[in-house]
Amino acid sequence: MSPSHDFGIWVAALLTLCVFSFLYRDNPFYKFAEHLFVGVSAGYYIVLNFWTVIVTNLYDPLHTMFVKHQAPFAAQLGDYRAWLFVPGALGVLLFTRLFGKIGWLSRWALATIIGAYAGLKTTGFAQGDLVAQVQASLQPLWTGQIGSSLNAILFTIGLITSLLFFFFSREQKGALGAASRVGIGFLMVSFGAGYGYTVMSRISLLIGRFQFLLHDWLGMK
Amino acid sequence: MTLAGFGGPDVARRLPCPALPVAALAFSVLLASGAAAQTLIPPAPASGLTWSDAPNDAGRSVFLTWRASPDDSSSPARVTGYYIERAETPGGPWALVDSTSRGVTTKEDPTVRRDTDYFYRIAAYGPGGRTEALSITGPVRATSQWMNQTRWSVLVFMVVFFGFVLYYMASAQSGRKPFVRRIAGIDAIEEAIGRATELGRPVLYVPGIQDIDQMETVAGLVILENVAKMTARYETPVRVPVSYPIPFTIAEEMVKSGYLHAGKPDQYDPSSVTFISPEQFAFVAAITGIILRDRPGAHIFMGSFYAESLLLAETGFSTGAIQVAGTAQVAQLPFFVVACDYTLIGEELYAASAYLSGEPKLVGGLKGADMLKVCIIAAILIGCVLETLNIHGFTAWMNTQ
Amino acid sequence: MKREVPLFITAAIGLFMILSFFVPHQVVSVPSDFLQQTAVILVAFGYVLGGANVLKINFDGIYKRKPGWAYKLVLVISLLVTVIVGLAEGRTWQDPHSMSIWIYDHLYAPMNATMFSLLAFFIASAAFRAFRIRTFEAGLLAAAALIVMLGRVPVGDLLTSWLPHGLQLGTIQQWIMDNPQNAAKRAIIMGAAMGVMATGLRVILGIERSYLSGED
Amino acid sequence: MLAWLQKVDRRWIFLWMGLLVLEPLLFPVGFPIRVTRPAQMFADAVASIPDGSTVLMSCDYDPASRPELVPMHKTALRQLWDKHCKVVVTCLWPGGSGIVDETIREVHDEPAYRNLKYGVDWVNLGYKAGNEAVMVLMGQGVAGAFPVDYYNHSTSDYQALPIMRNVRDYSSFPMLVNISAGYPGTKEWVQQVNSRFHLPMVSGCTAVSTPEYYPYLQAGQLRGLLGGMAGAAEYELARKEKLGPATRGMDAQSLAHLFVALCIVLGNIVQRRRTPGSGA
Repeated sequence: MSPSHDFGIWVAALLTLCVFSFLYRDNPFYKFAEHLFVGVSAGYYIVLNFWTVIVTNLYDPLHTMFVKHQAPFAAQLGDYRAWLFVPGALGVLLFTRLFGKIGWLSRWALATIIGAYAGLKTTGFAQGDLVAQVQASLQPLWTGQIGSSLNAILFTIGLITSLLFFFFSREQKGALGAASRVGIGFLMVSFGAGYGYTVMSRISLLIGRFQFLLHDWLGMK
Repeated sequence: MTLAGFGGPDVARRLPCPALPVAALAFSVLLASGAAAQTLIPPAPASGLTWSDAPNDAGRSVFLTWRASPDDSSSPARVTGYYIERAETPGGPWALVDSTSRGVTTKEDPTVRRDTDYFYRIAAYGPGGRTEALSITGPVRATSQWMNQTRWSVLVFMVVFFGFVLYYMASAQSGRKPFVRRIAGIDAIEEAIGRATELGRPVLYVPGIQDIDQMETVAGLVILENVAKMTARYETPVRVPVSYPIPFTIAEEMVKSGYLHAGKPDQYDPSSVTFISPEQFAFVAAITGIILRDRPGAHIFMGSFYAESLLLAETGFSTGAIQVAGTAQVAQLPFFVVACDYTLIGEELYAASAYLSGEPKLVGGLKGADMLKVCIIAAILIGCVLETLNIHGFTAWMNTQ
Repeated sequence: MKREVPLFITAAIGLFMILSFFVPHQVVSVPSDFLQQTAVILVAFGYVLGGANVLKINFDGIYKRKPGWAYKLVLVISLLVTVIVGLAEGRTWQDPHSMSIWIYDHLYAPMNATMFSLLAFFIASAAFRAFRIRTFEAGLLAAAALIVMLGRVPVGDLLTSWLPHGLQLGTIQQWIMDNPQNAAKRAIIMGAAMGVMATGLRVILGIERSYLSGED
Repeated sequence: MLAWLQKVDRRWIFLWMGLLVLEPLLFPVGFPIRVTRPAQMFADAVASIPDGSTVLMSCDYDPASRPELVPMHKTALRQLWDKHCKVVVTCLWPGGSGIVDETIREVHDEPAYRNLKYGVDWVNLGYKAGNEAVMVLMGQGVAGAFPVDYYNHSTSDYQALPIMRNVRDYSSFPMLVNISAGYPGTKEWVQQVNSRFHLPMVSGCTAVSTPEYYPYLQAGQLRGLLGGMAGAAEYELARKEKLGPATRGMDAQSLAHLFVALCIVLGNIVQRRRTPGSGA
C-alpha cells in the first residue's frame, strides 16, 4: 500500500469522502461539496460551450467571411456565412431573460429551439419508435419449432395486452378488462426486470468509487 | 478484349476511338517496367461500367457498378484493385475519384456536384500496370428527389395519428366530449386525502422535479388543481414543494383556483406552495424534512421523477402515510410500485390529467392515441397472420431501412 | 409581438423540420441543415445562460444574507474561478495538462461520480424498508426483480449450477428479458412515442404554450 | 432479532452494503462469467466491420457512469484498433469530453497501440451541444458539425488530420459504436441516425437503460447490446481480456446483488410480523 503523492488525487479523494458523509446525515462537509460541485459544473459548461460551439461554430465562420472578403450570402450546405448572424442574434436575445422588462424577447430564441426539436423528435419517434417497432412485431407465429413459436405467441400476446392496458376509451370490463389484467402482469414483469438492472447500475457506480479510493488514492493493487 | 454491351445505350457509351488510350497505356507500361514487363503482365480491363443516381437524396452521390476484370481472381494476382476516374468532358482531363481493392465491383461517389454531367472510367491495376476499360460511361448526373420513397409508411402513420388527434380535439372543443374512462388512481387520491383528514394531518403533493417543458410536470400541475379542490372540501392543509420557478408560479395558481372552485377561497394558505431548489439532492433533502417533521397523512407524487424517486418513496413509506404516485419515467416506476399504495403507470398519468381537466387538447391527444393503438393492434394481428402464411408484402411496406 | 411571433416561429420551423424528413431536395435540406446548426448554437448559448442564471440567483442570496449564504459564496467563487481559468487558457484549454482539465479531473469528475454512487446505499435500504409484496402484481414484479438481479451476475448461475442449463437463473433471466419484458417495454415505447408526437403536434400548432409562460 | 430488524437504523444497512462491496475488491473470488447473447452479438457485429475501415464512435457519458462504461469503451476501442480500423470519436454529453479523451489516451498508452497516430488512426472531435440536432447535422457533413477537433485542429485540414479525408457523412462509416449513459444516447441515435440514415449501430449502455433498448435489439435497430458492468465483463471475456476492470468488479457486484435480494426477502418477512396500526 502506497498512498498517492498526487495533490489532485488527494483533493478528489477528500471530496469523495465529503459526499459519502451524507450517508451519516446531512452535514456541512456534504453541503460544501455539493455547492462546490454545482459551481464548478456550471462554470465548466460555460467554458465548454463557449469554446467548442460559440467560438468554433459561430464566431470562426463569421470571422473567416470578413477576413477573406467573401460574398456575404452563400447558403450552400455547410457554408452559411452572414446567415450565421441570425443564430448569433437569437443567442444574444436569449440573455434578455436576465433583465425583467425585455425578457419576452428571449422567447424568439426559445421558440426556435422548441420548434426545431418538436419537428426532429416527432419524426424521429414516428420512424424509430413507432413504425420500426410495429414492423419488428410482425413475426410468424409458427416458426416450425415449438419453443420459438410459443415465445413468438407469448410476445405478441404480451405486446397487445400491454397496449390494451393503456386504452382509455372504454371501461375496463369484460374481455377488455381481462386483457388489461394480463397486460398489467407483463408490465409488472418488465418493471421487475427494470428494478434488477437499476440495482446493478447503482452498485456498479459504488464499485467504481471504491476502486478509485483503493487503487488511485491508497495505492492498493 | 471485347467490350460487353452492359446496360442501355444511355448508360455505357463506346468511345469513338478506343485504340488511342490503349496505345498510350502500352507505351507507359513499357517505359515504367522495362524488362520486367515480360513477367508482369497488366491485367485485362474491367468492363460494363454502369451508374445510378443515389435515391432519396439531394443529388449528393452516384452509385457505380462494373464487371470485374477477367483476371480479378487469377493467381498469381494480376489485379490489385480498381481506380475510379472522373472527368467533366468525355475527353478528360481525368481525375482519380477513388479506388477499391480487387473483388469489389461497386462504389459510391459522394463527391459529385448535383445536376452536373460527369464521365467515368474504370481502370484495373496490378503489379504489371494498369489497364483502362475500353469505354467510358456518361453523362452521369446526380439529381435531387422530392420525396424519400422509403418513408411512405411513416407518413401514413403520422397523417393517420394527427388526423385522429385533431378530429377529437375539435370534437371535444365543440362540446361533444369523447368518453374517457375514470382512472382508478383518482379514487386512490381521494381516499388518501380522506385518510389524512381522519388523522388530522396535512397532505403532501410533489409535482415532480422537472421544469415545465416536461409534459409530466404539466400533467402533475393539472392534477394538483383537483387535489387542492379536494383538500379544500375536506378542510385539510396541503403542502406543495416545487423545484423550478415557473412550475412554482403555476402551482400557486392551481392551488388558489382549486380552493376557489371548491367555494372556499378564504381557506387558501399562500404559504402552502414553496419554492425549494432545482438541485436534485437539495430538493429531496427538503422534502424528506417535510415528511419527517410535519408527518403528512398522505403523500402524492405526480410528475417527472429521476433517481430521487427511491428516496422519496422510502422515506414516505417509513412514516406509514398513504402514498399515491404517478410518473412516465419507466426506470423509476418499479420503486413507486413497491412502496406506494397506488401508482399511475406512464400514460395513466396523462389520462388522469385529461380526465380531470376535460381540456380538449389533452383529451384529443389521448383519444387520438387510443385510436392509433386500435390500428396498431389490428396491424400486428394482420401482419402476424400474413407472416405465418409466408406473405411478406405488408412487412416490407413498413420497412423504412 | 410577445406571443404571436414566437408561436409563428415555432410553427414554421417545426413544420419545416417535419417536411425535411420526407423531402430530400436541396430546397428543403439546405435550410433545414442551417436550422439544425442554429439549434446547436442556441443550445450552447442556453448553457451559458443557465450558468449566468445560477450566478444571478446566488448573488442575490449572498447579498441578502439568506440562510446558507456562505455555501452560496463557495458556489459563486468556484463558478467564477472555473470560468476565468477556462477563458484565460484560450483555445487550448482542453490540453491534458491545462488547469481546466485539472479542475475537471479532480473536482468535477469525482463529485459527479460519487453523488450517484450514493444511490447504491439507498437502494439497499429501500429494498429492505419499502419493497412490499402486497398484491399479486407486486409479487410478479418481485419475482422478476429477484431472478433478473441474481441471474444477471455470476452468482446466479453459481447458486443454480445443480440445475439443468435451461433452468439456471442466467438462462431464465435472459428469457425474461427477451420475451415478457421485451413485449411490455415495446408497448411502453410505442405509447411514449404517441405521447411525444401528440405533444409535438400541439406545440407546432400553438395549442400547447406552456413553454411561453412566465411574466409577460 | 426480529424486533431489532423491524426498527433498524438504515445506516446499518449502508454499512453492510459498503463492506460487502469493499471485501471482494480487496480479496477477489473470481466467480465464473458466462457470455450472454446480446454481448456476443456486440462482439460479433464489431468483428464483422471490414478491417481498416473508418468507424464512428459516439461516447455519450460523463464521469458519473465511468465504472459501467469506461471498461466497455476501452474494450471496444481495442477490438477496433486490432482490426486496424480508424476511429472518429464524438461526445454529446457536456461533462463527457474530458473523460472520453482520457479513456482513449489510456488505451493508446498500452504497448500494443502505442505506435498508433493521432489524426491518422483516430480523431477525437470532442463535445458538441444540441443533442438530436447534432446527429442530424452530421448526416449532412461531419466537418460542418465539428469544425475543429478536441485539440483545436481544423477538421478540414487534412495535413493535421489525414483521417478526415475519408469522413464526409454517415455514408463514410460502416457502423456506429455508441457508448451511452442516457439522454442523449442510444435511443436518439436509433431514432435520428439508424432510422434516418440507415447506419448500422451497436450500443454499450448503462444497466438502467438496458431494458428499454431490448426492443431495439429485437427489431434489428441495434446489432448488439452491452448492459452495464455485467455486459462489459462479458465483452471482456468474449475478447479474452484477462482481469479487465469490469470482470474484477463482478465479484462485488454479485455479493451486493445477493445482499439487495436478501433485503427484499427479509424486509417482507419482518414487516409481515408488524402489528397493524403501528404506523405501517
